[in-house]
Amino acid sequence: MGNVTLEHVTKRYADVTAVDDMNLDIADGEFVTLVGPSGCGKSTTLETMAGLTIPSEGTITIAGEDVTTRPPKDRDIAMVFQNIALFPHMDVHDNMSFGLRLRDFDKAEIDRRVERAAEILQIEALVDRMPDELSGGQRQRVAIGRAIVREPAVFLMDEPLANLDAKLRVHMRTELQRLHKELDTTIIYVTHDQAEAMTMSDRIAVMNEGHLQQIAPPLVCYDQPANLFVAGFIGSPSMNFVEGTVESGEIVTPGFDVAFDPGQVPELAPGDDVTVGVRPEDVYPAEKAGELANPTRPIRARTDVLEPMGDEIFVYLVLRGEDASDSEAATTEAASARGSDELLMSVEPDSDLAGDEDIEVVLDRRKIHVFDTGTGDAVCHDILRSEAMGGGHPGAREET
Amino acid sequence: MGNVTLEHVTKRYADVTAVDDMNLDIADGEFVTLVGPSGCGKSTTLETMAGLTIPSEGTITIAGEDVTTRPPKDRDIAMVFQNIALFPHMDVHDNMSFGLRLRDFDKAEIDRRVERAAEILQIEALVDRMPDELSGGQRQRVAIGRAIVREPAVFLMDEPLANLDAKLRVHMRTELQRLHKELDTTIIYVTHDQAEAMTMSDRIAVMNEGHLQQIAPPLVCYDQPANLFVAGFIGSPSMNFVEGTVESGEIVTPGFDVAFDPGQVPELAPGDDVTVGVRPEDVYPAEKAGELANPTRPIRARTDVLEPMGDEIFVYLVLRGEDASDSEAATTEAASARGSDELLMSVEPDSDLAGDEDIEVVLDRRKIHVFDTGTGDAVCHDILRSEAMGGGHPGAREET
Amino acid sequence: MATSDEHGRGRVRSAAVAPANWTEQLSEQGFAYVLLVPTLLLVSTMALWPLASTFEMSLRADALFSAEYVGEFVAFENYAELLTGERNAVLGSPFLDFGQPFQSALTVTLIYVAIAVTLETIIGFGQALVLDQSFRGRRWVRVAILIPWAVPIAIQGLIFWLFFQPGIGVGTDVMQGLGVFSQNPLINTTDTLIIVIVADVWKTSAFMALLILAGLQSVDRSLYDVAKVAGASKVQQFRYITFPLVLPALLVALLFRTIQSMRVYGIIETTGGCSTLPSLTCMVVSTFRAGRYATSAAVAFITAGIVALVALVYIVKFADLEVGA
Amino acid sequence: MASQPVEGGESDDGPIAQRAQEAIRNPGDAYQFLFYVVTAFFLVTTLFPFYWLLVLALTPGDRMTDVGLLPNGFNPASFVEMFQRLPFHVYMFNSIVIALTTTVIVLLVASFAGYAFGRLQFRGKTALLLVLLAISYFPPAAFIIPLFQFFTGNVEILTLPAVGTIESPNWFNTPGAMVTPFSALFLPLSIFILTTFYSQIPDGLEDAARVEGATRIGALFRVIIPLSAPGVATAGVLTFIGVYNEFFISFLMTDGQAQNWAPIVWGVVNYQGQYQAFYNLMAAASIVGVLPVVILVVIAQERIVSGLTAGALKE
Amino acid sequence: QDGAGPGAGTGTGDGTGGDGGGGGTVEMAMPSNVTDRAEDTRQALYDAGLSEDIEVSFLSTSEISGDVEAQYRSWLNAGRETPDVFRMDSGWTIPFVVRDQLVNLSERLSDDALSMLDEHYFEAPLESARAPAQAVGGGGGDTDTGTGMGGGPRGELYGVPWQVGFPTIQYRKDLVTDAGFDPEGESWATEPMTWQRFSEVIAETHGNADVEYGFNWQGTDYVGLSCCTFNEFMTTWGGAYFGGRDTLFGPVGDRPVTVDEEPVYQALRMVRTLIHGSDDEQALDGYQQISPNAVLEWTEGPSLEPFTNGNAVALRYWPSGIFEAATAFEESGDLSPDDLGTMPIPYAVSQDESEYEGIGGTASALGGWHLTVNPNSQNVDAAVQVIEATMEQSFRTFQFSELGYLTGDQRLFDPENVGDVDPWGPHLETLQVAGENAIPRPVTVVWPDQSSQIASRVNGVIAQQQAPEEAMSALAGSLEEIEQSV
Ligand SMILES: Nc1ncnc2c1ncn2[C@@H]1O[C@H](COP(=O)(O)OP(=O)(O)OP(=O)(O)O)[C@@H](O)[C@H]1O
Ligand SMILES: Nc1ncnc2c1ncn2[C@@H]1O[C@H](COP(=O)(O)OP(=O)(O)OP(=O)(O)O)[C@@H](O)[C@H]1O
Ligand SMILES: [Mg+2]
Ligand SMILES: [Mg+2]
Repeated sequence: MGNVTLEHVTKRYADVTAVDDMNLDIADGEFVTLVGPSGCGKSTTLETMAGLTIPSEGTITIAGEDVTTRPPKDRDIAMVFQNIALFPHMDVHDNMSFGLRLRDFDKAEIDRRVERAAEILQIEALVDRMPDELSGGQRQRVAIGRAIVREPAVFLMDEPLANLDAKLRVHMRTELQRLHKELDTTIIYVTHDQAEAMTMSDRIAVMNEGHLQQIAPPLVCYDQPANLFVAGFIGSPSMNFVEGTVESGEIVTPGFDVAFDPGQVPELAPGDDVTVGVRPEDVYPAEKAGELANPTRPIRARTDVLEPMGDEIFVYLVLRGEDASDSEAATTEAASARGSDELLMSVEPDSDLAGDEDIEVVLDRRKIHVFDTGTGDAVCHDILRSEAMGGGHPGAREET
Repeated sequence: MGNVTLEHVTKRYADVTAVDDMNLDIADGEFVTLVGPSGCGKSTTLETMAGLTIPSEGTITIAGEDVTTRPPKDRDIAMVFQNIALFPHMDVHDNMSFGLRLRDFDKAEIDRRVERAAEILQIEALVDRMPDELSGGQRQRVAIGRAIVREPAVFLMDEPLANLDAKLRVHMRTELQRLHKELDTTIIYVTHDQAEAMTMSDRIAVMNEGHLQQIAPPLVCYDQPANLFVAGFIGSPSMNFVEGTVESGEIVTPGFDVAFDPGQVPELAPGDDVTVGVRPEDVYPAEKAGELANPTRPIRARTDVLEPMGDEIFVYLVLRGEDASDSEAATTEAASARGSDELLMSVEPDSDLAGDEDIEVVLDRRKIHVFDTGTGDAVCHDILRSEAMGGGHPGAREET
Repeated sequence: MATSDEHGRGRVRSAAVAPANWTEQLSEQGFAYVLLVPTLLLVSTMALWPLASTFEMSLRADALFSAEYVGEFVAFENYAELLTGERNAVLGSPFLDFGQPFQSALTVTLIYVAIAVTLETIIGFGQALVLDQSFRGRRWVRVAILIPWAVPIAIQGLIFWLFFQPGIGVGTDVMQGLGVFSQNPLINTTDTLIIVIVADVWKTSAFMALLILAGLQSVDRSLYDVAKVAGASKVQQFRYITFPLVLPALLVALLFRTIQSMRVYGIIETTGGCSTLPSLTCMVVSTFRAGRYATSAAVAFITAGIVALVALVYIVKFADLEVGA
Repeated sequence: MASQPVEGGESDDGPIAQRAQEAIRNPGDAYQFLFYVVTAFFLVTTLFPFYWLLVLALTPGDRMTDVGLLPNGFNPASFVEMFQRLPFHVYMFNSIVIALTTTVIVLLVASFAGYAFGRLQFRGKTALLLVLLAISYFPPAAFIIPLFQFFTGNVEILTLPAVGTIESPNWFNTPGAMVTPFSALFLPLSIFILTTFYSQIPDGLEDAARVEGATRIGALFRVIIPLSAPGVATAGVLTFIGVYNEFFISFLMTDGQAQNWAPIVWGVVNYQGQYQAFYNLMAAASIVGVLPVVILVVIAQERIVSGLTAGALKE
Repeated sequence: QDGAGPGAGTGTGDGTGGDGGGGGTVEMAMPSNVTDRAEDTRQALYDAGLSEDIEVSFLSTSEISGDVEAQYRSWLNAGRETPDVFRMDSGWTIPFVVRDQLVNLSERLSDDALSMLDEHYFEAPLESARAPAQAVGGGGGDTDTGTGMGGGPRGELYGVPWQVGFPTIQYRKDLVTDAGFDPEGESWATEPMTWQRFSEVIAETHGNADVEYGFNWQGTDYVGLSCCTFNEFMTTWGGAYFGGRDTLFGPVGDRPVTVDEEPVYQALRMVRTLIHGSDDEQALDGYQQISPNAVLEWTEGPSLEPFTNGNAVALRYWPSGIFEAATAFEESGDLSPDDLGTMPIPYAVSQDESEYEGIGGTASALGGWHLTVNPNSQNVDAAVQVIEATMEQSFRTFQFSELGYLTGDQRLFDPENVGDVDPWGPHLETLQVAGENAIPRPVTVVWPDQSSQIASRVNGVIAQQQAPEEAMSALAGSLEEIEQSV
């Protein structure tokens, strides 16, 4: 019914290729989220699906039928636009019921659906207002309402919650998920909010510069990013990357070395230029090393800025390297050469770390990702292949 | 210079009061973030400061001068609009340089500033494009650029990063902070992103339905919310609330009781109706009780849904009460009576919890907030007054 | 009853919707052509065909003695004689004579167009700016300012003719009191030119105002907020926002106003008369009235050619806009 | 005014305005004052000729000498007499019917064309626009002989071997003979106006309508036309007024009798005698004749309202 | 004038009635003052003997001569069958004749009717309804011999005068008398005076009276100046546009252009003197300044207004002015219709002194309308019968007394025949003189072109913008060019 397939879809504008040879196969009833940096072609991809843009190349299939050049109205889709696009000459009720009225729904049914949507969106009191009398978030909710009253086979939503506050966003998230289940529709969703992408999607499609980078369930993208781009993009704050080279049994980086068992991780051939990635939450103060099953050797670092977030604190670390001779220089240069001798660590809010303090940190070896520096493709997602992944961890902690 | 004061500012529209008796005193060079639910009057507040809306009542002072009715151009402010509003007939360069051209800056200086801003915003390649050839995020960046080239005394920014992806947002966050320091300007910032509010602001102003609820540094808002609204609004996922009554030495709720020392917490008078608030990260599985200095008694609960977020897992708990006789009934009724016998807990991602499992949890007594159910005002933010707050915690943990 | 009614409505609706659905299948280009069918149909039968037929007439001789409109085929003789001045006697006044700019139709027309259109644009813009504001009673002020456009030319002429007609109106006395007019303004070329321009400005500023006002009202108001915050004064807001954004509407207004005034006739005929103030269209009409249909047709085509040249200025500007956008 | 953002609070930067600002405590007042002066100026200049027309109408027909700012005598009876002399209301009715019909046709046809020219890309666009524009280069006299021949049934449209010759219709003295050519001749202006306005409606709104299930034509009628209301109303008013007052072609296409669809200008002209005109009646008739347009403008100007796209888009 | 008995009329009437040429509807194009009284007019026609089988309907036309011409022209070109009977201005009937677009009435009218016209009608109106001798001159060179180009044989009649108009001078008898003149005694009403004397009379009266204007006439740049006002000035000075009466209607291109001759200059100089007085460098001695500057911009309406309001001494105007003035005087209270005097247009050069045949002496420009028949009509016979009915004495009387027209029938200018019809009675004699001395405009197919040239040049001269010789020689050139343009 609502399955959507893109084959070799390409969209070129005068001076950019917004979408480049995109292949996607979205099952009926699936919830797929498109993520990617600003300008990577997410909206354009949705537009081709909606029929608002005819792709320069490629075909689009919805429900098994080739709809590449079919007008939007024959595609049974509803869309929430990134730019909201309310009809300024209609009040909220008319905006929401527009699609239904076009389809000659009877008035009672229209009212029922609009009321229901307004309730979900908490805009019951606003149905008689004109768009220019609404706040930004209220407008966005109306835009969502306009789509959801339609109950189509496919929803296309382009950052539908961008202007909502956290609480409302959480509420909307559950409502959308409920709707998704209830109507059993396909939802293709664009967001820049990691939490949304992670919690709502069956699969996340990561795009960059018009290319699809990876499409996989959220945790796969998080834990086994296909390449440097995905690794860096998914997760906030983003993964730490340190460039290095593989030597026998060791990955050598300017700030630290990580030993590995070449037998277990045959992908790492000595001499390869690799990039080591580790997420901030997988960096621990050395005193916690005991809690980890497989910590690395302690790495000497100096805390720079501390960013308390309420439920966690981000600590910016400057690696002092093995010889740690010129710690001042390192600090001042930190900003410029960031990413190679800087590490971000996230710690619990009750940590007693302070700025400008020399400490030692360890990494969780099971959470170290290695990428080919040249191609950016992932080489491996841990350097401890022998142990089973996942379920073992809590047990491992318990041991300490 | 850039200090902004609002005194009794009220703005009424035909059928709503968007801003109600707002009093704000923002120091020169301060970074204040306005947060609040959609439609609470944030944008309206900024508009009154900008001079785009004349308040129905009250006065606005900038740099010591009453500017209530002064036109925007005489206020030395720059604003990023929530609705972006690029000039459709100007390319990116002209959009960004608009304010400078108005002030007859010389071309070289204009180009310098625009180039610099474009670089910060990562839109160097787009300066010759027209707005309708940009993606949503690119437009938003141009809108930011238009403001930052100006270097005014006061920046007003209305959700400037709403349409940017996480990475870019983090980048922009640092850039804005740098700018703030460099130019030493006052920034008044609206966002719905908790992380932004927490990390960037000197103070956060929480609004609701046009009323200012609390204005305080981020951690104060987080740790000592002035009232139920602030407590529930700040923090994501939001604080758990359980209604109860004070009995002597004990707060009794349907799901659990919390004992306290009436001598230490004189605010809690027996017979008061109170609401107990506790953040998800202050709920721990009973086995971690040992790590806490002052855990409550174990509370019996059943896990419901688990929401893995990558760096943490949200666990929805249904409280089984002290007598736990009808656990099934509790589960089925959970959805309907949520908030009173449900608790959200956040645990580490490597936790081995599963859904539908009976467990016991404890709360950190030092993080239990008590509010007056009637007025919603905070009564106290821990029930363990004897110990010093803040600095003591890590030590406390160390003890265990 | 209700159902059958609904049925009927549904049928009507689907009858209307069916072609709309069909056009959805077309490519953008195809759709554009379909949309243009009614226009082309109307325009080709009611405008292009008549013009072609008139052009054919212009290639023939005048036939003053016959019941036919025109006589034998003479190719471009009419054009040649008109442009060389051989027909000036028939035209009533020379076509182009730089020696007497106020006697020759082309120069008179150009002078008139330049002055009138400039004034109308400025005043029309001013009026539009006033009407763009919201104030109490705006509705009636709008009506008041726009209503001169609703006056038929015959009446417009009558008003000004009577006003300056000695013995009836007091206009001449007033103007002479101000030392502006000669004793007999309605037979004096410059005076008549002024009267005609004033009359025209009075009436057609409203046309400009109406179009410009529509342009002004279509400007997205939030852009003004942005401009204000960016520090734009009223003048700067006008220069950077209002003006560029109403420019397309202004150009349409200017283009059509210029074309219309290049064809000025009625107001001249009803005030000073064509022999006092000859215009291009005066010659078309007077030869037409005299039954010289071929000559008239040729003058009409020459007039159109001249108008086309003038309009070219705007078309080039339009092209600029298109490229810019 | 209260909800109007600071409008009143602003003034130009010129030295005069500055001084005015200081002189008058509330700077808004100076601006307001200037505004009212300008408005009053426009009102006086545009209304004066009408006032004079009214003076003429009120002056008794035989006292038409040296008419100044006050009528020579007071004779409102001319507003009655004008109807006694001629069935002026019938002329008005004719004009209104013809003008309304033409306006509807023009707006409809021009809307389609305006959509095509303003929002679609196709080959030959510029050439077609130029051809349309070129029509207005010609004085009406260039059209009337062929058109008259056409509508008096003197043109053979085509000859079919089986059917015989199809001749053009004889529509002399019927509205069709006016409405049809007017529609064509007033079309270019409306097409240009609507093209301009339609092209300015953001694509996003049309996209939204189409995603909601509207056809392109549906989007045109439900979104683009309503949002272009100022332009459409303007095109409509201009067409209506143009046709309402048209004389060149209607002079030819009717014999001038009210019952034969002669329009209002015919009526006004018919107050003229061989040597002398009933100026007071012509003036009265002009005032009465302008009333329908006043009503139209009052109605249409409601459509010419600002902020039509406000709140629509975030971009 | 003795033959004007009812008998003659009845005879003709019987003749037409007796033809019994079948019924049908005849549509007549008429101005509103007739169509407003359609029922009466119809009845008058039946009373005049029109067969009741013939239904008469009216098409209301404009009163503006040029508009009517344009309409007839397009209708006839398009071959419209209606209206059946046109009312055509004597100023542009001939071009329709020349283009062969009218029914030849010489072939259709009964002999009685034709001879009645010859006998009792003014000559000038009839002239302007006849096919001209030759439309185009043969010697023009580049065109074929003109006779072939349409138009019937010389002298054939294509229209029957329906209404005539001859301007006269209307003046304030009371003021003139007050100034010491004796209009009655000097028979001003029938004996034309010279322009010089006229200017003296008016000047003196004006000086003596409290009125704003002296002599009002119509001198703006419009067809009325060339066809009529100036035509009168010129003719009364013995000048002509194209060399006398017999070349008035052609042949175009083969007749002299005579505007650059002394009588024309003199007429112009006189006019300038009348307006600008002796200060004018072209001023003629002995002539007084009697006309306001305003005449340079006046058409009929504005020139009439001051006179009817009692604010002018004299007015050159069409007969309708008599009616207007008398009525206004009656209503004004201060004045009475008896204060209105009329006289023929003054002259400067008598007929004998003039170089050209039939030129000189008093002259009144011919105005008026003819009835003609549409050749495409389905009812030509009936149409002719209607026209014959209009020629009946009873109908003419109806026209005169009920509709207020003067008709071409001279018998109706005899007070004895018509009785003392208010307000015409006292002025009929003058009108008769004017009618006998009527001068038609030189109507040919090129007259519209020539007319506007003449008007514009003459207006230029009298507005002191050009000298007479200079302007007239330029005019002569243009006129000749136009003559040659066919
Ligand atoms: N022009 C207006 N007319 C009527 N009500 C208005 C108008 N503008 C805003 N409002 C109302 O005022 C309230 C405050 O609006 P405001 O735009 O300040 O909200 P906000 O805090 O910015 O919300 P958001 O986060 O959704 O942008 C809202 O309820 C809104 O509906
Ligand atoms: N009409 C256009 N002409 C030229 N380039 C365009 C046009 N529309 C979009 N682009 C470009 O295509 C690329 C993809 O745009 P798109 O809107 O799909 O990005 P996006 O992924 O939605 O970004 P965002 O998250 O910022 O909304 C961008 O680089 C944009 O600048
Ligand atoms: Mg996008
Ligand atoms: Mg807002």
